[in-house]
Amino acid sequence: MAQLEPNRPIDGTYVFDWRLSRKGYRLNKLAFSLSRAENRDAFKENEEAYFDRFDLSEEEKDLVRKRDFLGLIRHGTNIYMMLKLGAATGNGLYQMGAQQRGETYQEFLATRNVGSAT
Amino acid sequence: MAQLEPNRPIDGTYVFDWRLSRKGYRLNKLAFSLSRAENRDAFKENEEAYFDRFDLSEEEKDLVRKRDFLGLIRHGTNIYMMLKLGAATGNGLYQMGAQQRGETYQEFLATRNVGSAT
Amino acid sequence: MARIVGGMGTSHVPSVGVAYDRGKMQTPEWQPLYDMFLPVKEWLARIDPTIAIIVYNDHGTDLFFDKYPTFALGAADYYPQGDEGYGPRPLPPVRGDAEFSWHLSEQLVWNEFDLTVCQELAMDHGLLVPMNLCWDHRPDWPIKVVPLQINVLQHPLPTALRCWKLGQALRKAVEAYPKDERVLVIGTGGMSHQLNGERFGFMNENWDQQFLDWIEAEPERVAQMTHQELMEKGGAESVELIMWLTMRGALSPQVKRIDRGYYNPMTTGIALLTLEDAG
Amino acid sequence: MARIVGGMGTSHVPSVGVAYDRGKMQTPEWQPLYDMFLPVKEWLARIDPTIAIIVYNDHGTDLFFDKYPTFALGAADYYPQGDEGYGPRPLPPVRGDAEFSWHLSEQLVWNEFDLTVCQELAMDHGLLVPMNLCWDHRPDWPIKVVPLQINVLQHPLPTALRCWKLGQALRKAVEAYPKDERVLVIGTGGMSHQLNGERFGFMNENWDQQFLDWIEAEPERVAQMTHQELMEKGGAESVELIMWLTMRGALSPQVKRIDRGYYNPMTTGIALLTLEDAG
Ligand SMILES: [Fe+3]
Ligand SMILES: [Fe+3]
Repeated sequence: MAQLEPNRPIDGTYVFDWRLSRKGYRLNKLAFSLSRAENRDAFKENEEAYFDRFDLSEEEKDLVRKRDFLGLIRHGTNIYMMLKLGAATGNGLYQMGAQQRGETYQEFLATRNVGSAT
Repeated sequence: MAQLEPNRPIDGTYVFDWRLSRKGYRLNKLAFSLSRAENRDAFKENEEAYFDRFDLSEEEKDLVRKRDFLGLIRHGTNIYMMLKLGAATGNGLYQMGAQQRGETYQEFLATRNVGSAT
Repeated sequence: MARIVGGMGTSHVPSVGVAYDRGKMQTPEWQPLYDMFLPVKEWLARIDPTIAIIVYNDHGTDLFFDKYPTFALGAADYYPQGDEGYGPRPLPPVRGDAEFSWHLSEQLVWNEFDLTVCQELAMDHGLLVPMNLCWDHRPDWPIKVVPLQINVLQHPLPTALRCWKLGQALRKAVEAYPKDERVLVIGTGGMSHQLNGERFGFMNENWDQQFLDWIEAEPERVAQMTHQELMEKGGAESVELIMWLTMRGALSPQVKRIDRGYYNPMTTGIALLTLEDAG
Repeated sequence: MARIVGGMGTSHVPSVGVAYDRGKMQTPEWQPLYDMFLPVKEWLARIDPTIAIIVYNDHGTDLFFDKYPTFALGAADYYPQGDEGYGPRPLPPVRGDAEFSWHLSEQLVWNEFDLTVCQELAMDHGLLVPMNLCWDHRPDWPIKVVPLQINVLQHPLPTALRCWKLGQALRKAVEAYPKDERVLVIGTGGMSHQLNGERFGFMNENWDQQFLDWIEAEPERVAQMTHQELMEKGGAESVELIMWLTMRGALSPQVKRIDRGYYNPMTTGIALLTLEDAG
């Protein structure tokens, strides 16, 4: 039985299906590579050189350069892969979340039940 | 339904089940690594140094040193992984097969329908 | 003969691991969660499981989309910790039981579950955070673990119904093991949460509570839900809840509820449910 | 709408790849095989498939026992060639159809087949030798391929019955695809052979011929066999024959046989069977 209904999109939601997985494959590969300390070091040292290992398009590079997390999600970056990109660029989950919501970090925390449980 | 009957062993046959796969894990890892040209080069250049990458026991190293293909199979080397070890040591499938049968290569070929189809 | 002695459902929130490592489980923010697990530890001491089958998911730690399995079963004597991007946490490797795992793999594969069998598998918070909440890892984990990884990242995911059936098959597989093992099954993940898009931070406590009712008493209702329905009700990442169905499917139809708790401080409902098997 | 136009069963012997690359297919040793495939090429020109689903197995080329899948489906637009230990053969990458593959993965996973979905997968002789026998790769392969890899290396293997059911589900999945594709399903592997132990070189032509009868007309008989029975009759490595069942399961119950051939020069029965679907 079909589990997804493409004709019933969920607002503000990017279901990581095969279309997104294909589209984001190279970005996800880069992000996944950052689970190794030596790769994080290389990325931090020279981001542009690091891009070259993954055959990114100019558009993809720009999304990383700008830390455009919503743009990255829309381009097929998987959220769990993106967490590693966040870790390597000093952006935690909640910072990336606030940006996706179009809020500041403090605005976002104010929407939580216990905003100090970070 | 159970697919294997350990109480009905097949003569001269080593079914690659989980017991053998566990036992031969390191040997298989070594053999699998030889599907890369640079690893084959390293192996050929210094076999003993290459062993160190795979944490082999002395018994396991000896099986490789002696090109003891039947011993390798009994120790859990998967036949398809062993083919790469054969390739790196100048032993084709039929040479390894003859040795497992306890025959010379020529003796083995003589048992075939078209011994020249090698 | 091995048998299942109990089941547990619990969320696996990464920030809990951080709080645990920093000794902050009794700060005001985390005390409610700490308290929630106090009776669990007493219960575990009483039912005294020897092996935990932990149904969890990898979060881009060991598995990548080059080859993404639907169901991956660990079959090793220990499982190292993966690096989730911040370096390893101060935890020992998880202890496994390769022989028991391989027994399960034979039973499940021959019973038409198409596993990926893993002799190497690195663990992340999906498995380690529930372990932190249940057991002390010093000097070593006091229990052996079988990791059972379910794809909840890249659609197509296994259906809720398939996860339920996997649990039922798992029960039979456990009961076919000749050694005396007391098996706890843990299903992790959820509850409502969404981490991607403008809907980031979505939670739905009403649905979470409903799910906790259903998974205990009417699990087939959850097993009939589609991923679309789950995501609409609970957020895109709440599809993780399908992993609870594998736990529940492995238990007896009737169960005795021991504890139930819920706390939703930030972006996820952190729930706990412990169930005793009717045998 | 996509539909299945035919099926083929064929062995995948590595030495055939060597003979092919060296231009030795018409030496006395290989002429019988060459001749066996002449009518196949005519048949293929007639039924004109646009996509081939090739049910094959990896031989330690891309997959290792760290994480071994039961069923792995390729979902890429091309598949590079792996290195089997002798360096790459002079062949272009295999062309895929990622969209069609992903369609199949959705249908199969949601229909309770627990695939490992592969966006990167390297091909070996298990898939390439059957392609060599069917098509010329110069300047490029004239057909798109969906590789469907089945574990026949590390027990527990999927049962023959499970492979048969996979074929049936595959047929439904193909028929649910909205684009007009003419699909050929190829099952590779076998026939009788054994490559390990003192029994190396074992063959059983009587059984091979029986299998060819059954797979065409009474496939359920083969689907009921255990791996133990298959190995006793045909040698340890002949369990590869379970892959023919996936091909046969994808065809109509009644089929029209086009060609059948058999040649066993060295250590394996090299068989060919082509079947036309009744639609
Ligand atoms: Fe999770
Ligand atoms: Fe083969």
